[in-house]
Order: sequence, then structure tokens, then C-alpha cells
Amino acid sequence: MAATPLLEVRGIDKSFGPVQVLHDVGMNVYPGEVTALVGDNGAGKSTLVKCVSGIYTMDAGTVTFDGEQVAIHSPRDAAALGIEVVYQDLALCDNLDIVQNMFLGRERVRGIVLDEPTMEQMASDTLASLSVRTVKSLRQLVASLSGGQRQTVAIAKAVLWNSRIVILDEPTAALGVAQTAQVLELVRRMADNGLGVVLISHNMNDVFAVSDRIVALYLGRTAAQVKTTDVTHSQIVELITSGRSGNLGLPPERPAAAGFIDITPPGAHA
Amino acid sequence: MAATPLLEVRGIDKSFGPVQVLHDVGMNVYPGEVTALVGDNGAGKSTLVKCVSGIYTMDAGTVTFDGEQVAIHSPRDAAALGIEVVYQDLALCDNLDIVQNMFLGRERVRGIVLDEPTMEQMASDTLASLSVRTVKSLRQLVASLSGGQRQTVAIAKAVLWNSRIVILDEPTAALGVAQTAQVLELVRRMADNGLGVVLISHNMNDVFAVSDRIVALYLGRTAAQVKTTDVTHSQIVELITSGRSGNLGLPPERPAAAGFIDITPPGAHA
Amino acid sequence: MTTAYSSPMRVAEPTVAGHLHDYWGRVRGGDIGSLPAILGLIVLCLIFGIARPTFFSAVNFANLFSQGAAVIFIAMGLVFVLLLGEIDLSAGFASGVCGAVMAILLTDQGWHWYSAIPVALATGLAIGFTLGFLVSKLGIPSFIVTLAGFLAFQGILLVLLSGGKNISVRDPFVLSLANNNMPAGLSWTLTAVAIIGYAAVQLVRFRGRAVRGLVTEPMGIVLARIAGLAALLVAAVAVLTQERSINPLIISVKGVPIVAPLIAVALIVWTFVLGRTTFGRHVYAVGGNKEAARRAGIAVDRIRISVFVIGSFMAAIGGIIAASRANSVDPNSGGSNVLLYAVGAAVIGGTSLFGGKGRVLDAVIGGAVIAVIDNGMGLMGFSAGQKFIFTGLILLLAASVDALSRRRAAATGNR
Amino acid sequence: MTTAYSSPMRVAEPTVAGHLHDYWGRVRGGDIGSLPAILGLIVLCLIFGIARPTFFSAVNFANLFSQGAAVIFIAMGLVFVLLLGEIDLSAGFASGVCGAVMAILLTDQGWHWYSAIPVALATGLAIGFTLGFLVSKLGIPSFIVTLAGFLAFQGILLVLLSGGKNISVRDPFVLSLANNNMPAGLSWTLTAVAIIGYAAVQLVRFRGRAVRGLVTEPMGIVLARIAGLAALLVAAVAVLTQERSINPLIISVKGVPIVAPLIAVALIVWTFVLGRTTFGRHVYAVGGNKEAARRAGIAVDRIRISVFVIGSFMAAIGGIIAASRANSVDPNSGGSNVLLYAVGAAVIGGTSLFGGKGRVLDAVIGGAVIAVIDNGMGLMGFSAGQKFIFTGLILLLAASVDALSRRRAAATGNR
Amino acid sequence: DDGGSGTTGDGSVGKVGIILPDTASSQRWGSDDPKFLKAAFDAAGVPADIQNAQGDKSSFQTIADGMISSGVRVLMIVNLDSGTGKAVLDKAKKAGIATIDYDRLTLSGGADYYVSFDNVAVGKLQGEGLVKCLTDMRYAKPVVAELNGAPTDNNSTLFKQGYDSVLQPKFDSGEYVKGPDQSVPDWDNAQAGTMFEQMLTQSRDIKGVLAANDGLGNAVISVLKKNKLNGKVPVTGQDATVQGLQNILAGDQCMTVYKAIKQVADAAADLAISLAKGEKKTVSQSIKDPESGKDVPAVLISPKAIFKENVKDVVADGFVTKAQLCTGDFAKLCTENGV
Ligand SMILES: Nc1ncnc2c1ncn2[C@@H]1O[C@H](COP(=O)(O)OP(=O)(O)OP(=O)(O)O)[C@@H](O)[C@H]1O
Ligand SMILES: Nc1ncnc2c1ncn2[C@@H]1O[C@H](COP(=O)(O)OP(=O)(O)OP(=O)(O)O)[C@@H](O)[C@H]1O
Ligand SMILES: [Mg+2]
Ligand SMILES: [Mg+2]
Repeated sequence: MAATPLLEVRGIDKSFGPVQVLHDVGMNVYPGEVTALVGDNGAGKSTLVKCVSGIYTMDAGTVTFDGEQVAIHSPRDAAALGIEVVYQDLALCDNLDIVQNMFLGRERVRGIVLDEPTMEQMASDTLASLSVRTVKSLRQLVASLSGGQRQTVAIAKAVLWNSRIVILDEPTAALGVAQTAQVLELVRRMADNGLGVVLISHNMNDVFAVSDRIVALYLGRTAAQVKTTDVTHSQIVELITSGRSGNLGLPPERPAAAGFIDITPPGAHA
Repeated sequence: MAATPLLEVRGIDKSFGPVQVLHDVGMNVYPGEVTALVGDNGAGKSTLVKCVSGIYTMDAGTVTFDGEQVAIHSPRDAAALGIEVVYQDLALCDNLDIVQNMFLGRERVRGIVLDEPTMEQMASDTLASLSVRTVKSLRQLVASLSGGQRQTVAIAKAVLWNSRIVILDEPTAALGVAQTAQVLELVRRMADNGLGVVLISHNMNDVFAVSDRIVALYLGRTAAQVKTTDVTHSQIVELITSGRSGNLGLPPERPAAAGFIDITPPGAHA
Repeated sequence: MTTAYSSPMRVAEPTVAGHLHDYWGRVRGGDIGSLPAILGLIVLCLIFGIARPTFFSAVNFANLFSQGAAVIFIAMGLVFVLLLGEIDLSAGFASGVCGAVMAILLTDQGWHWYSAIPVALATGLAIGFTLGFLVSKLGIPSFIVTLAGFLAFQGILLVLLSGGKNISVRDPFVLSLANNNMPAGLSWTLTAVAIIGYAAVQLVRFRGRAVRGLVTEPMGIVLARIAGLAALLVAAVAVLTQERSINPLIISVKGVPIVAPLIAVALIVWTFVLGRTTFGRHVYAVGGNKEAARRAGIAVDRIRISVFVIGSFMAAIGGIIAASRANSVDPNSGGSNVLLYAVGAAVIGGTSLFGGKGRVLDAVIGGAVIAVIDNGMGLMGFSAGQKFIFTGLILLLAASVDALSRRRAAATGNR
Repeated sequence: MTTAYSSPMRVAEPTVAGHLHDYWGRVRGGDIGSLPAILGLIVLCLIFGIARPTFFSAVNFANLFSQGAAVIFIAMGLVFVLLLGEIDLSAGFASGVCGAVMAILLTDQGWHWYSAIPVALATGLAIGFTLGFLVSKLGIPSFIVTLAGFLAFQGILLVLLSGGKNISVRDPFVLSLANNNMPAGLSWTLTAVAIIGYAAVQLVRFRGRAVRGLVTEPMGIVLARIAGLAALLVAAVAVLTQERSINPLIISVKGVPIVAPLIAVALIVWTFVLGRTTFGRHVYAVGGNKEAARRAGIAVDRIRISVFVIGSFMAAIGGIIAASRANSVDPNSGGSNVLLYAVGAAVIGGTSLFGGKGRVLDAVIGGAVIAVIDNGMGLMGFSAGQKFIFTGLILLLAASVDALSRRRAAATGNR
Repeated sequence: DDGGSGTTGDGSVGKVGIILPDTASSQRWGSDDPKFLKAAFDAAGVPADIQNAQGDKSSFQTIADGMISSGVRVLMIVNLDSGTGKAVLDKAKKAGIATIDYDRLTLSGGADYYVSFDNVAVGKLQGEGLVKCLTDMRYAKPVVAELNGAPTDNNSTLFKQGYDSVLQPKFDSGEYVKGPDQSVPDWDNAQAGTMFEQMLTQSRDIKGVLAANDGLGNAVISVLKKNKLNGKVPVTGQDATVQGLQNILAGDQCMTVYKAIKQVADAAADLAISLAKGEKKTVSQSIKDPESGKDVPAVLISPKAIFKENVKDVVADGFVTKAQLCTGDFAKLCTENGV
């Protein structure tokens, strides 16, 4: 679609102490497109997202936003660029209620006073658009929400803002059937509105239903970056589980990645 | 299959302060069968599980285990009966490592000394059976695990024991393709070994692939308890989203459940 | 994109009965705010009142305010620190240092109160900034930083008072702060202002929500609350404006102690800051989940520094009030039990040591519990050892009333 | 069902180089254990050693042990309480009460040490049980329960000492605990036993894992560790077995102070309990995530009671040692800075106030930091005020060395 | 003097409130004074409320507030510092209550009476006692260490003033050598032990220790014992506690200062009783308030130095009983010294 990526990450390395989790990872996000980021458990998807959003500092690599190289040192920097993230570990404040969480860091004020009615109304509108039905009150503490309700609040929090890139890390994992449909629809609609959307998911049906491009990570390396229309379901599954599929993916001679101990039963790779 | 249920819960009411979350809920679990517990986000599935496992005290209702009425006041009581639960909010100790978490509360000892080598070996075997591939070390703190890895540890922790009933609350939500397959296979295998298995899931494909019976909750009420073979995919989705489907489900005259404010957009029920 | 939807919330009609039912549900569920602490306070008052009838005299009631004031001010500041899950062990001696700075400027340097007090307060701000900086920028645990402060300020106090002198405070304005009363007329005027102000705020908020169609409390409840506060204030002021001099021939003592409105102003200001401003919201967020706050783009370090600044600033006020009450400053000002009592006040009121949970009102209620215990114990005439023992037991009693009335919270899993 | 699978783990061959590389990675990643606290300790020693050469004398080295012992014992117990995220403010005065019980039985009642000491220890157990019961069964926050204890025990101490008398301890056995040294021969024997014991434990564990094919540390590292400990112990004992009497003609003072092996035994026992028993595992679990522990079927209440029992038991030992060192018990025993120093010791060593993180060794290292500061300050000859100030600053300095060397931890997001 | 406490004439007996300062600076406040005062008031049938402020100024004022509001007729205080003391005395006078400064003079406080030992004199006795013992030991140019009381306690300053007035000239003349000189926070004996141990480590030739009270003295002696220097290094004390007297009998302590607490207590109680009965006694002595320059009517009792020879005087006075003192090994020492 668009020729220049909105967000371009190149050569990212990231280690936690002695463990290197990302090796020279790259990814492009184009405006108006949904880029699906897939990979096995522990492949490094969430770590990549956290590097991009300034939660982790990366050991090496560059981030280019809108053609310019940027330095993202904290979530504030990312937010300033218009990057909004729904994290897998939701990061809500259990001691605050739904509205307070949704507007955290960007409270509406009138003068110096918080404009609670406006925020409550906006929160209500956004949640309604996400098929939330069983929330008793918007003033309920998020600590008392069900798994799916928490996730919806986190999603609502991120889509409330006019950002340029929205990254969603397994946003539908805990959602019910109707809510999942709503979120996928929302993802598509955001892309159609010109945003760059990154969707992390283990559900291949969802990935193929909604994405334009797929980036596959394998043991902390970019195995492939392809257009969704160019690949099949089973090719992607192969990329995820073994890092390569036909002529796609990582070179075959690489060993099972240094430092990781393979404790998979033989035969489970199929 | 079996005529007498292994676990029978009847008439469970549960309120949190002014909010009643469960209304007269009932459910049967048969040995050798997988019972799927389905329902919308916030329907009360996790709350029901926590009532049964002694985390919450219920306001009313009875639990019959193996034909005898039992009082479950704490997770210890549940464990003593042989009820093992994987909770949706995983409840791992972030400051302990994988092995320590998996054996928490049931450590192997030699004399009074913890038998670490044995535990480490058993943990390694169990994790291997669940397709865990990217864990660097079994002595890694669970705080540093990826979402899917955490979930696998929680599952491994619960299946390590010879229990009579295993309840899994959305066990595959964060899992990759291969790991999900392993867990579903495991669920089936446990039932085939004569255990009673309860599986909570929002994924209808998984539910139909693996379950023998389906219990549907709708806004804290049991909408239906049916054999999987007797219903269709779309019937269950209807039960979940509207509480009834044809002659199945709750009587139609019931209002949208007292106390809940419906903030769904019109038309989203379809 | 959210505007594509109309707001479909069906707002339940607020009824008094429904509200009371909900409230009762919350109480049964253990979500009962300051009720148990107040219950504990009432039990204490009854015990002391029965044991020593003087306890209920007007003069004793008035004493309570100035006796509790310093600890309450310090505790208010500590609430902010505790809300972040931090601790400030140095607050006691920081108050002593600030009081000493004021006393030295007033007495030794001959400054006026209107220049000495600001310098003392500025000292508090500087202390808070230093502590906060060390905690947030260097990353040293606040327990250690403020333990170091506890020791260092104790030393500074000794040095300031050149090795152990006392410095008397003789400035009439400063002395009046903790020792004098407002004239009856002013007492009543302020009371009226307070009641009207409270009513206005409540009603404006009610209308603001009702107009937008948001869920409101029933009007009856709002009015009942206003009436309740009014009744309480009027009763208190009525007692306090009675003549309570022991020897009315020598001197007439009546009116609301000046510290009472000072406490009220601090309570209102900080409650406003915590509850109705962005800053307050961020304090709760950082205390509840630091990582979530950081991810939401909150400048966590700045918040951490600010709470220490507020903590030491309020400690400075506490120190000034203590100096006023004692008419002097000595090397032990702010020492002995001041710190533990201040932290205890906040915790008894319901503030959590783990952060994220607490209100400024907690400091006042908890401070009242401590002041009542101290006051009542003073009337009982125990020996030194007995007094310590009974103080401990009475504190425990007040806390158990609280704990037992919260028991259902645990039973319903709602902790 | 798990036996259906063979264990397919491929165990990497342990190499010394690889291990050192991993260790360096951990250090860079901020996972550096007690290294920074030890670094801080070394910096302190250098400062004091340069300012006062006597600091490095054998007699001063020996002094450190008995000066730090009481706080270290109390801090060891507090580590358990802190591991649960609780606090015990009463530990200081609990130690005073237990010391007083022993002194009264010895001196006033004429009991023998072998009956008086057990009664004192039992008093500690009883105190701990009471505190733990109130915290876990009534659900009163530990801050308040132990604040009440802090007050009440202070009172009990006064009552026991009938209003403030000092009681001398003259029992030679009790006096020897904190004041005497072991003969050189015994010193060396114990050292040898300790080294051999450590080596045996390390090697047995190594073999146990290697035999099962589990990942092990490289043999070289294990041997290096054993050699390191041996070198350290031998050096220390060599210094301590030198003559260090002020007046060698009158009396010969040499050998390892008796408190040293006492501390070592407590350290070993509690480290074993925390690290190698089910109970210890459960303490960490409850401290890390109480709800997870409950769900795992751990009797959380029982664990909570036990840590308070251990805390007060160790406080009792601390009180006995303090009484022995002071040759007497007075109403201020365990008061003043004892509590803050003990908690500070644990925290400086690296124990978290929020639970779940800490080791008994922390108490020893942190206690050493505090003892060194106190000891060094004693040599400097400052005035009281200066001394407080410098103590605070030096404490801060030691903590910043720690904090700064942990900075990378934050940078890598690994907090 | 100003009235307010004028004779009531109806012969009724008012209550007396007494506030003692703390329990850490000396054992007298916790045990001796309350005992003797109570005995005196009980004997006179005057109700008395005796409380201790535990070293806390705020609590001191709270107790005073409580006593004033419960209607005492006489208030007797041992102030924690002059400022608080004055605040309390002012408040009491406004309520028409008669006031007595006990042990410590409240500067500018204007109490009706002052009853005390002379604290500077106490210090002087300590200094002189140390000189005597050092002379007995025949040490040439002995190094003398000082372990002062709590830096926050004004009395420590007064004691120090007293003993320094004796020792400083000797330091200046080179007869003695000034050793380490430190104050012990909170009069904490445990800290005192560490402090002295470090003094001894730093200057190994300390030959005499001026410890401000018996508790600190005992801490010093425990360190000396460790180095078998007890008995060779004279140590002073104060308060004539059982512990101190035993240390003197054992030869480990040089001297202590006996303050006949019963005497002051009786004198103070005597004044208070008459005030409570609405009478006003005249006393012969007076002391000049250095701040206000006014004369305060005073009863001053002189302290007494106790050495091994006159330990028996303390027993004879009933301050400590023979049973308390002559336990175990001390029985023999008691007989030797004629107790
Ligand atoms: N703080 C940390 N310290 C050490 N290792 C870590 C840390 N965070 C993540 N890891 C490791 O990095 C790897 C990648 O984790 P990450 O969370 O990015 O995986 P993911 O692709 O998001 O997996 P999932 O699909 O399960 O969410 C995992 O092996 C994990 O154990
Ligand atoms: N502690 C609590 N206090 C108040 N309300 C609660 C509490 N726990 C749960 N609820 C409410 O109870 C309802 C049911 O929650 P529950 O977690 O059982 O839902 P669920 O069926 O598991 O949903 P999901 O599929 O999202 O996990 C929700 O509306 C939730 O907000
Ligand atoms: Mg992830
Ligand atoms: Mg759920």
C-alpha cells in the first residue's frame, strides 16, 4: 500500500542479563495497514513491543518514525510520537476505577479541576462501542473486573486517543465471541482511518481475517515479513514453529538458537 | 456417560457487596468427561470456579462431591478433595522460580530438606510435555516469563498432581498454536483417564473439539446444560450472548437482569 | 471513532432506599471507609468518659485540638508519602528542625513572624526535595534515606540549638497559633461559611452529573449528608464557644481553638488536591501500580519527589505548631514518639503502608484517635509503666474495633 | 501422565568461562546479590581506616563483633517478618523485656543461667505468638499491633524494673557470651569444621545434581567459592587470635569473640530454614503473593504467626546478648535506636520492606554496615550533634554505593 | 506573690498534680520520687496525681492540660525544658493554680516555689570525687574521659558545668590530660558501652572516667572488665543506685552522688500540702531566675558524695535496703565495709 513505512525498526538487540531475547529484529509498520506480529510463546513479541514503546531500553538498533530517526526513552516519548500500546500484561491501576484508568496520564481538566462528568461520558461511549455489557458501574475499581472486562478497559484506554500507531498485544485473548468481533472490527476500522496498527495474536484466523502484512518472529529473530495475501495459513504456522517454510524464513543451518534449552518432546514440532 | 456426577453444584448465589454476581447457579461434572463452561465476559464463570475451589465463600448453595455434600472453605479443602484449578488470574509467585512455583504447597522433601533435584526433574518432564521450548532455565523467576510461558507453568502446576477434578479457566488464552494443541490434547487425555475436567473457554472451536458437555452461563445464571453432541455452534453462541436459543435457555420474559446497566450499542447482540 | 455510537446507558433512577440498600451491601461487603475508625474513636471516648467524667468537659474537648494538631499536620503530609508506598522516618525531626529555624529567627535574630514562618516552611520544602531527590533519582530505598535523615536532622537540631539549649518562642502571633481561640463571632461565621461551602460543592456536583444524565446519588442522601455535617459542626462550635475557663474570674477562655480551622483548611486543600486534581490522581496511580503509571506517561520521578516535598512541608507546619504549643524548641522537638504517632495516625485512619490507598481525612481521624488516647491517659493518673502498657492496649482495642468490623471484607474475598 | 515422556533436556556442558560470562551478564543486568552492600562496607572501612588508623587494629576488629551482635540477632528475626511484608516495631523493646526477664531471674531470683535463659527465650516466643495471632487472626495491620507492642513492652520493662532501676547481670556464663573470646585452639578447630562443612555441602549438592544430569555450576566455580570462604575465615581468625590486650601484662585478650560463632550458627540455621525447608519456601511464597500462596493450599495464617514468633525469638536472643554486653538491663534496653538500626540493617543488606525478597545474610551484612558506622564514629570524637549528622551522611553514602551499582538493573528494566 | 491560690478558708483540701519528666535520665523519676511523694501525700491525706511525661514535651503538656481541667489546686512540675514548662505554668496560673518547680527551675516561669538539688553541685561532687580517686591511684598525668548525659537533657549540661569546673583547671595546668568527651543520646547505657569501648580503643591510656550517672558508669565498667581494667580506672556515677553502690563495694566504681530524694520529696510535698490546704508557707532560701532576674523562693537540698567508706550512709538513710544491696557475693563486701 503506502511506500514509506510510518514506523521502521531495524537491528534491535535486547538482553536481560545473560539472556539475549532479541537478535537483530526488524519490522515495518505502514499507515493504513494492519501488521500482524506473530510468533511462538516466548519468541519475543512483547519484548519487541516494549522496546518500541520505551519501556525497555534496547541494546542496539534504530527506530525510524515518519522517516526520521527517533530516540524513545520512555513511554512518554512514545506517546508524544502518537504511539499507543495495549500491553499483554495489562498494566491497570487496581486501586483506580474504570474511568480513572482509561484517562490515566491524560485527564481532562477544567481549570485545575478534573472534569469527571466529561471523562465518565467519554468512557461510557467508548466502552459501549466495545460490547461491554456486564459492567455494573463505570466507577467500579478495575480490581473487581473479570478478565475480559479488564482487557476491554485496556483496549478502550488505548483507542480513546487520536494516535498514529496503535499496537495491540494479544488484545482478544480473554474476550468473548461478540467482544472479539468488535475489537477486530475496530482494528480494521482504525487502519482504514489511516492509522498504523500492529496486532499480536496467536489466532491465525483472526490474523488472516484482519491483517495486511505479517511479521513472524522465531526465537527472537525476524523469520519473515510478508504480505498476508502472499502466504498461506500453514506457511505461517510453519514459520512460527520452526522459523522457516520453504524459501521463506531463517537460513536452515542455524542451530536451535544458542542459550535456549530445547525441552520440547520429540515430534511436537509437527 | 457416567450416571452420577463427580461434582455437583446447586443453587449457588454470590454477591460482592451490593452486586449479585451469581444467581442460583448449578453445574454437574462427570468423571471421564470434559465439561465446557462458557459464557460472555463477566458472566460469572471465574467467580463460579472460585466459589467451588474455596477462594470465595458462597452466599448460598451446595456442593456435592462423589455423592456426599461437602463444605469447601479454603483452597486447602478443595485440594484435599482432589480438585485442582488453573485460575485465569494465574496466581504465581513472581519472586519464585518455575520449579518452586510448580511445587508450591506440595514440595517434595527428603527428611526435612527440600528435594530440589527431584522437583526440578519432574518439572522439566511436565513442561516438556506441554511444548515449552523457549524457557532458558527452570530456575528462572516466573516474573521474567512471557505471557504464554506463565500460563504454561500454571497449567503444568495443576496437572502435576493426581487429582480427580481439574478445572481450567481459559487455559489456552495466551498460548501459541502448538502449545494450544498440546493443552487440548492433555485435557482430552485427562478425561479419558477418568478425571472430571472443566474447561472454560471463549473459543467455540476448542469447546466443540474437546468437550462432552456444555454449561452456558448468562449474566450469572445457568442458561443451559447440554451434551455437546445435542447442540450446534450457533446455538451456543446465541445462549452466550442472549441467554436463550430456541427452546433452550432462560425464560424469555426475564428483563436484562436487575442491577446491570446495559451499555451495549443497539444491534451488537446479533 | 467513538462518536459513531450514541450513548446508550440506561441510567437507573436514583432512590434513597436503593442507595441505602447499596450502602448496606457495601458495609456488609467490607467497603466501609472510615466508619470503623470512627467507631473505634467512639468506643475510646466512651471508655474514657466513663472512667473520668472530666473527659467530656468543654475544656477537655478544646484541649484535644491543640494536643493533636502537630501530629495531625505531620500525618497529613505522611499520607502522601505512604500513598506512594514510601516512608518518611525523618518527618518528626524535620518538623523539629523547621520549628527550630523559626524559633532561632524569631528569638535570636529578632525577625518578624511573617518572615520567619516562610523561611521555616521553605526549610521544609528544601528537606523534602532533598529526600525525594535521593529516593527517586539515586534509587536508594526511602526507608534508608529517611533513616539517614532521621539521624542527620537530629544532629542538625542539636547543632542549631548549640548542643542542647532550649530556645523560647515569645512572638505573640506564633504563640497564638496553638494556644488561643477565635472569638465566638468569628467561630460562628467560619462555621456558617464551611457549611454553606460544603452544601454548594455537593449541590453543584450533583447538578453537574444530573444535567449530563450520569448516575447520581439520590438527592435525599446528598441533603442528609449536608445536614449531618452542619449538625456536627454546630454542636462542636456550640460546646467550644461556652466559657470553659477553670477560673473565669481571672481569664475568660472560650471560642474555637485557632488550630481547628487551620486543620480544616489543610484537610480541605489536600483533599481537593488528592481527589480533584491531576496531580492527586497521579499520586494514587503511582502508588497503585508504578509500572502502569509509567506506561501511562506519568512522570513517576516527579510525583515521588513531590510527595516528599509535601510530606516535609506539612512536617514544617507541624513543627511550627508544636513550637507554638510548647512556647519553645528544644533538641528533642519532633523526637520521641512524634514520628511513630504520625505514621500510626495515618495507618489507624485507614491509609495503607503499601501505597495506593488512603485519604487525608485518615490522618485527621487517626490523629484524633491518638490524641484521645493521649488525652484520656493523661486523665487516668497511671504510673509511667502502666501508662505505656494501657496506651498500647487501648490502641490495640481501637484497632480491633476497626479490624473486626472489616472482617466480612475478608469473608467475601473482597480484600 | 507425565511419565509418558522421556526427559529430553539437553544439558549444556558447564564451563568456568561460560559461568563467569553469565555472572558478568547478571551483574550488568543488576542481579548482583549482596555485592553492592559489601562494596559499601569496604568503602566505609577505607574511610574510617584512613581517618583513624586504629580502625584497622585487631582489637577494633574484635570490638565490631560484640558491638554489632545484638542488632544483628534482632535483624535476623526481622528478616522473616519483612519477608512477609509485615513489620515488627516492637522487636527492640521485646528484646529489652526478654533481657530483663533473664536479668531478674538471675540476679533477683538467683536462678541459674540454664534455667533463666530458656525462660527469657520462651518469653520471646510468647510475645511473638501474641503479635502474630493479633495480626493474622484479628487482621489488625502489623504496624499498629507492633506499635501497640512497642508501647506496651516499654511499659512492661518499666514495671519489671520497678519504675526504672537498673539490674546488674553478674552470672559469669551470661557475661561471657558477649564479652569473652574462645581460646585460639578452639577458634581454629571451629574454623576448620566450618570450612570442611561448607565444602562438603557444596560438593554433595554438586554431585547430587550432576548425577541426575541437571545443570550444574562448573566445578571450578564451586572450588573457587570454597577456597574464597576458607581464605576469608582463616584471615579473620588469624587476626583475631593475635594478642590484642591493652595491657598484655595484666591480661591476655585473644581468640575469636564468642558471639562470632553464635552469629554464624544463627546464620546457618536460618539460612537453611529459609532456603532448604518447606517452611522457608512458604515464607517466600506468602511474601511474594499471599493470594497465590493461599490458592496453593499454604496455611497463610500459620506462616504469618510463625514469622512473628521467629522475630521475637531472635529479639530475645538479641536482648540476652545486649544484657550480657552491658552487664545490666535498664528501662531503655532495646529502646532508642535499636529498632530502627535493626530494620535498617535488614534493609541495607537488601531485604525488601514489601515482602518476598531477602535473606538472613542481609541482616548480617547490613548489621555489619551499621556496626562499622557506629564503631568508626566512636573513634572520630565528634560532638553529639556532629555525630548524628555524620552518621546519617555515612549511612547515605553506604546506601548510594549500593544504589548506584544497582542502577543498570533499572536501565535494563529488570527491577 | 500573686494570689489566685489564696486561702480558701473553707478548710477543704485540693488535689495536687505532679508531672515528672521521664524514666531514662535517672531511675529516680520512675521509682524513687513517685514512691516518696506518694507516701508523703498519703500520710497527709491529700489526693495526688503523679504522672510521668516519658521525655515527651507534647505529652507533658497534655498531662498538664488534663490536670488543670480536672481541677487540681497545686501543680508541681519537673520541666522537660523551660519553654514547655513556662507554657504549663502560665496556663496553670491563669486557672488560679499554685505552682512548684521541682528539681529543675523553669526559667521565667515564675513558679511559687523551687525545690531541688543543686545540679551544678552534683557535677562538682563528681569532679571532686574523681580527683580524689585518681589521687589515691597516684597516676601521673592521667588521661580522663568524660561520658556526659543526653545531649538533649538540660541537666546533663548542668552536671557537666559542675564537673568541668573542677577538671578543666587540671587539664589547663597539665596535671591531667583531657581525653575523649562525648554525650550519650537518651542516656542509653547500651550506646554508652559502645562509645566507651571506642574511646578506649582510640586512646588506650585512659586512666579515669567521669560518667554522668551510675547507669553510664556501669556501661563503662562492663567494658573495663572485658579488659580487666576494672578497679584500675576510677569511674564516677550519680543516683546511688543499687547497681552503682555494688560497683563501689566491688571496687569497680570510685564514687556516686547520693541525692537524698526522700528529703526533697518530703520538702516539696510539705509545700504542696500546705498550698492544697490553702495555706502559704514561707521558706528561707531563694534562687535568682537568671532569665527574668526575679527571686524564686526555694528549698535547696545538698547532694552527698558516696565512696566505699560511706556506702553505709545510704542504707542507713533507707534509700536502699540492706537486702537489696547485700545479695550474693556482696554480703561479704557489705560486712567488710560496715553496711
Ligand atoms: N525481564 C526478563 N528477564 C529475563 N527474561 C525475560 C524477561 N522478559 C522476558 N524474558 C524472556 O524473553 C523471552 C521473550 O518474551 P516475550 O514476553 O517477548 O515473549 P512473547 O513473544 O510475547 O510470548 P507470548 O506469546 O507468550 O506472550 C521469553 O523467553 C522470556 O522468558
Ligand atoms: N471482587 C469483586 N467485586 C465486585 N465485583 C466483582 C468481583 N469479582 C468479579 N466481579 C464482577 O462479577 C462479574 C463476573 O465476573 P467473573 O470474573 O466471574 O466473569 P467471567 O465469566 O469469568 O468473565 P471473563 O470471561 O471475562 O473472564 C463481573 O461483572 C465482575 O465485574
Ligand atoms: Mg507476549
Ligand atoms: Mg473469567
